[in-house]
Amino acid sequence: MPVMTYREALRSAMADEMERDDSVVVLGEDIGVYGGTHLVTDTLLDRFGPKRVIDTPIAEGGFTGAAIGMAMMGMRPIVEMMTWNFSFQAVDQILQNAAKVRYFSGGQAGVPLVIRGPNGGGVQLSAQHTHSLEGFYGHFPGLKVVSPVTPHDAKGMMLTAIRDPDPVIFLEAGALYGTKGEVPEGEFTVPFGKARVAREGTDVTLVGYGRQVNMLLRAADRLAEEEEPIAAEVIDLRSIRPFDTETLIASVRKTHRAVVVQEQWRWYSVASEVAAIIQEQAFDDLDAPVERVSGAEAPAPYARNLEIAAFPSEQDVIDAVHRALYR
Amino acid sequence: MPVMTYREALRSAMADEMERDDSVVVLGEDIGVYGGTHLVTDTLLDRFGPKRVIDTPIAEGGFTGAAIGMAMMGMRPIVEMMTWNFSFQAVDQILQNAAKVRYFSGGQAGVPLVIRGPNGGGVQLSAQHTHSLEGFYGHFPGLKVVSPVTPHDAKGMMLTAIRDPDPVIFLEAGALYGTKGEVPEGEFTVPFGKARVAREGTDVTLVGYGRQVNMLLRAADRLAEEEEPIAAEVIDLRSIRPFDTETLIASVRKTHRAVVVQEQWRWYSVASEVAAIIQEQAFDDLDAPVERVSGAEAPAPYARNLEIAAFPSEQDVIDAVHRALYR
Amino acid sequence: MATTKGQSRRRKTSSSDDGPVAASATTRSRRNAKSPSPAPSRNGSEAGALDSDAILDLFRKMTTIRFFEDAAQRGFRQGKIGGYLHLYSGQEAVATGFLSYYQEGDKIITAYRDHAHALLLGSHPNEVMAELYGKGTGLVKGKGGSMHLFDVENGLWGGYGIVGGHIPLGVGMAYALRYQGTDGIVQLSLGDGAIHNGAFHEAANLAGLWGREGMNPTLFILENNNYGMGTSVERATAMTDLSAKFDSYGIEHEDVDGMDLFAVLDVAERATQRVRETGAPYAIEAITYRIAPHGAADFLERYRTKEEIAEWRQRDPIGLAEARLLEAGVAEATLDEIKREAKAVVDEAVKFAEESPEPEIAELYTDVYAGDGVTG
Amino acid sequence: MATTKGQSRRRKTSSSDDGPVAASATTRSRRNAKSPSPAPSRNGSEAGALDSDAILDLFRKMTTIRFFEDAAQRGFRQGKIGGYLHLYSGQEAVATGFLSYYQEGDKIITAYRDHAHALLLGSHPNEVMAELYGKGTGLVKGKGGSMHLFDVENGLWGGYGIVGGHIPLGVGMAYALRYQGTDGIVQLSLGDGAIHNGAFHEAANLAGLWGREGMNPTLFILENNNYGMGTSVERATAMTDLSAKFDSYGIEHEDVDGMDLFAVLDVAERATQRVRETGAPYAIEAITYRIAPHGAADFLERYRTKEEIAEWRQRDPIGLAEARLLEAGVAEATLDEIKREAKAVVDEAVKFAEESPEPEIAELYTDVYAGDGVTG
Ligand SMILES: Cc1ncc(C[n+]2csc(CCOP(=O)(O)OP(=O)(O)O)c2C)c(N)n1
Ligand SMILES: Cc1ncc(C[n+]2csc(CCOP(=O)(O)OP(=O)(O)O)c2C)c(N)n1
Ligand SMILES: [Mg+2]
Ligand SMILES: [Mg+2]
Repeated sequence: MPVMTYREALRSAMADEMERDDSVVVLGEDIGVYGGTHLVTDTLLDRFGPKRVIDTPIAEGGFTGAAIGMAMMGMRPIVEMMTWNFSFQAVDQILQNAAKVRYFSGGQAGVPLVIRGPNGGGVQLSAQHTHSLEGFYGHFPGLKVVSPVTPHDAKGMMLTAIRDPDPVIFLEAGALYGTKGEVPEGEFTVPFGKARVAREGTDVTLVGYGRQVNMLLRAADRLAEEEEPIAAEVIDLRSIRPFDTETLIASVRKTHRAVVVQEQWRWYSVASEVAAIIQEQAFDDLDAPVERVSGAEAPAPYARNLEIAAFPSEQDVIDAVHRALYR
Repeated sequence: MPVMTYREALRSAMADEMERDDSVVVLGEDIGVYGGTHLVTDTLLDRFGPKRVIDTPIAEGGFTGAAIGMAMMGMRPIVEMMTWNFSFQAVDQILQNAAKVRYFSGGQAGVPLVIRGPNGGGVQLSAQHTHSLEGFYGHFPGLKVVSPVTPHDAKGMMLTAIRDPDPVIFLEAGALYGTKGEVPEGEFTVPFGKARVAREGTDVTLVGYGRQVNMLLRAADRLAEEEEPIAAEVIDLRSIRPFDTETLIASVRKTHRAVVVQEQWRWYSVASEVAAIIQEQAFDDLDAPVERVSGAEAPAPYARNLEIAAFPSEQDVIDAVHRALYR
Repeated sequence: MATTKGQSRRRKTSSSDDGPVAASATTRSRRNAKSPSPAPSRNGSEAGALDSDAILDLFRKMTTIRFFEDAAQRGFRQGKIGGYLHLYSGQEAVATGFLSYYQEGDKIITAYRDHAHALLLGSHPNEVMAELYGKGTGLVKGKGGSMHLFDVENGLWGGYGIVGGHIPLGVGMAYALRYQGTDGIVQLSLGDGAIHNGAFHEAANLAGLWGREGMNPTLFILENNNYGMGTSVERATAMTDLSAKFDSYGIEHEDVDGMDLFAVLDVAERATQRVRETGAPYAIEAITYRIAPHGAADFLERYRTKEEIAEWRQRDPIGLAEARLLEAGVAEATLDEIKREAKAVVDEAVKFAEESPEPEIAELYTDVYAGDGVTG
Repeated sequence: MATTKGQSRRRKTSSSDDGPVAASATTRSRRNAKSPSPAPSRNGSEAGALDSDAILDLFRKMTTIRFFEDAAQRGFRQGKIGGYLHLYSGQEAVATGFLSYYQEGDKIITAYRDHAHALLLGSHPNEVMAELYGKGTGLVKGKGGSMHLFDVENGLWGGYGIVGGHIPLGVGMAYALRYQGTDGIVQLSLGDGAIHNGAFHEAANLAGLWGREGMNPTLFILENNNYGMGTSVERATAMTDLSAKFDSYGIEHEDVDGMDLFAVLDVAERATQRVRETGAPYAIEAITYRIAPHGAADFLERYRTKEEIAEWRQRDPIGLAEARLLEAGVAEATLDEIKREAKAVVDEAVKFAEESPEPEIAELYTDVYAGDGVTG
């Protein structure tokens, strides 16, 4: 299988769909002439021209709203948020219009829109430029919210997203644009609402998504090498809404223990929901409380040492696993 | 004790503080000449003049941001969101500035700001005008988020909010402005981070906040009258951030069962967190999974019958209690 | 095709009166330099190209809208209509004039004061009223209510409740129309209150930018009724010449007396044609007045005087049109007959709404996503 | 005291050159009608009221800023500075000129391109550099980094990373200054990219409105360096006369050649005084150019040509000032000495930053709330 970067995987999905379907356009800040600040949209302007690759002013609310209008007319716009931090300026458009137009129009209008861009921290961008918004957007019916971590899933889920008749919040692992992985040749899609068992195990279920999954896999390696080896199963949620309760519960039924890990803050978050679901649906199977490992309860700091301390580490995960196993 | 409405309680807290402290001002749409669309700020313009009771254009982001700037200068602005639904236009200001300035200024600046207004549904305002945003804002460190339900707490928490050195998201029970209750004479405050046991009981803990609390009390009455009476304890969280884990866990340790009820959607919500906390901290005390009762997973509908179906009912709560008691 | 400053600053004022007359200083709101005189105009405009049947039809429409709104207000008072209810009474000439130049393929988008738009585009009054009553037979199945009327087959793309929020949508829709190679245009209505919202600024700038390449046939219809809820224009901005705000985006504009159907018709004909031909946006500020309260529940009207309302009532667009028609020789009986018929249509709509069933509870969960689409 | 249309449209252009010269058509960006000629000016301006010591001091400041930015760029390349890093190189004359008229009690607020502001207001270069290095000795304890410099004792109120987001704050701060009865003003800097953001529109409208009552001493300093990241002014709006956008809010304005320190000083003196006296906002568009990439990591500069940068380098504000000083008879040795001293200051700052300790891990949780203030 060909190997490509996460960035290339996203780009090839967009380019393929633009080739196939005239109604697909891309818009955002500096995605054309500049090539995209993360180069995800690089070359698209040359290939598809300025009517389909639209550089916008710095007006996230305005151009996201315009994209919603385009989508209502049957186009399939892809909006790039230069980073998801800027989406706060478009929240009104995303939550009040994109998520609800189908509903309050009684089904007369739909919004086949993808909003994509880098999400999460790890490169010292500090408080205003570091957010993990899975739970924030995942709360709202009418939206779909996904967060692929492998190049394979980045491409397959992007294709799914573009073809989806509803608005999709596509949260890319910003720190991973350069990571490589195998991506099948030709067209393939990865459905929403299906988690991925990234590693099988029997002793504990580690649940995560986005760049945390790589860290969980490393933690699982270390757990396997402990004196009394612990076989951790790693679940990559991939899809925050719709959510794959089945895969999650099946795993916990097997392992009887779970640790949920996320970069985002703990209160009212993805980990809250995962813990709530597990205790709801696997109450009698649980041998220990679901452990949560989250980002520090503070805005993201700039200094490298503080930033490292602010995010879950392998050691944090391992400690949580030990707690879950009463070790 | 004097009796006043929820609306009057809020107004008297604001007026008292404005009397006491020159730095307190109120701003928002139609709060002055018009008297406030919910009349909460009625009479304040006459009493304090247009420099302190500031009618604004329809620009939630702009005037919330301006209020943040005022607060940084040492004023104590109270922003009225005509309804919290409009706060989506101010989300960037609230989350990127109000919640974080203290942090990214290294403590050099602070934002003693209150943002208040009606939250929640129940009067057929349909999709764009019906939201319960406790979890949405509660997720963010740097903010405090409260949701009083009695006139007593409305006044006492408003005083606390105005005096707080940090930004407070003050979510009023919009449907309850006209309800009456006893409010002590003179100055008193209700601290943040303290839940209220609204009714004592031994068989199950009902957890809620805002207007749901009244419904939980009615449900508790009915449960007490069942053939095999169920003694429900009702906890009014009052404060979403900071959160009173202690009172919650103490109750569950006693009752061994909990039902969390909220108007907001289930996914990534307050009820998720409450369930997660309970299973974390009272795992061995729990005799049944924490039950959650939430709003229907759809934007709010207009039609009366649909809206009623969309929100938790007494019967929904009673059913959940029966499940929690395996009846 | 960049618009230069000089070009974009041109402004004309259309009026079939002598033009906006500076207001007297007796009431507060009339400080707005743009308020046309509340006195009825004498020298009626030319009815233009429209024949008298067409004009009578427009009179019928305006009358129907007014009766419809009156009935809605009654329904609200009776507790049969819930939520927010915003009436168009007093502003009828604006939508009636502009939508007279609606062509198939055009898209109409407005805020929450949207009943007239639906009725004018051909939505059945029964279904519009049923929507207000929250019935399953409503235009959007009772799911949206008064603020969210959609009838996409007839060109109505909503009905939005968040001030400013729909403006970017309209601009995007206009882009799509040209992208898809049609000659449709978007008529985008907004209020004097909405213009101060950031969404307006960002969207208008995009419209100007895209319009430079012929990719934005948006007709902005700024309905200046002098109030955003209880806040008058002069209390909302230091620069009260609202249409001139379009200068910032390279969008040309003009003003019209929005109480005068014939003036609106005149400007609407030219403006729609211009936008259709150029693919560039254009803006009209229609000076108008809402004689109803902001919303049906807003009975306290401290922000304006009874006298002010009374004065404006003398320039009621329906009254003005009626006077012109009578002057032009139309028989009073003809107009009375039209009113009777309009009344009957509205009575029938109320009856239909009252007798219609509530939506099925299952509808709560449909239309959240495409298909049956329940997720999560 | 409402500003009328006519009044608010007046505009003047300050320049010590012959005035902005229409650009030739060889490079793209110069289509912006406002770009001053990239050719060095001949006829130097009067140095005004400032004596030569004061001018040499400003030269020292600009030079220090430039060396500081160069050092920061090196630190970034070496991986010692992380995150986003936006340099002010090329724009020095703007902040230097305006902040020359800073008075105690004034409040300064800007976006992320904020190093010069801190240095000019008197923050210690050591602490500024240490902040960039993420050290505990940094201006904000290493918690904010380059984009979030605060030094409130010296009047600097940030340092913000979200385009447009700080503008409402500045307007609110100005309200507070008058509410509290001071005669302070706010200097609020923003970029040509930020002006299209809704936050600008809403805040500027509030400033105009509150300024009508003397409650908004905001001096808007629009730094037009012709690019918002890689998007030129003409690709961001159809109406490229940016300062004229303030007309919409009843805010008067003028333009200045932002490469020419003396022109900036001249306008800054008048403008700060005017705002201080009237309590009403005023806006200056400074035409300038950033010779550095947008951010230190943005090495791909496809959006502009090398030639364009080279041409603008000829109008480098420091070079221009140097030429004027030499013409005025200052000895080259004097200037060389100043440069050496500036260099030493920056070297010392780098050394300080490198040798400073990281912040204590406990700092992660402080300053979230007042006091120790950990909640939840
Ligand atoms: C963002 C937002 N803020 C506040 C409101 C409440 N609100 C509804 S209508 C209105 C006034 C709008 O005035 P205008 O745009 O002039 O329209 P009009 O009602 O006069 O037709 C306000 C403040 C809202 N719906 N959305
Ligand atoms: C709301 C928002 N969108 C996008 C960005 C990313 N971004 C940072 S700086 C910038 C360009 C700003 O240009 P301008 O206002 O002209 O300031 P300059 O960088 O030229 O000083 C952009 C797009 C951001 N920080 N905030
Ligand atoms: Mg209005
Ligand atoms: Mg710029």
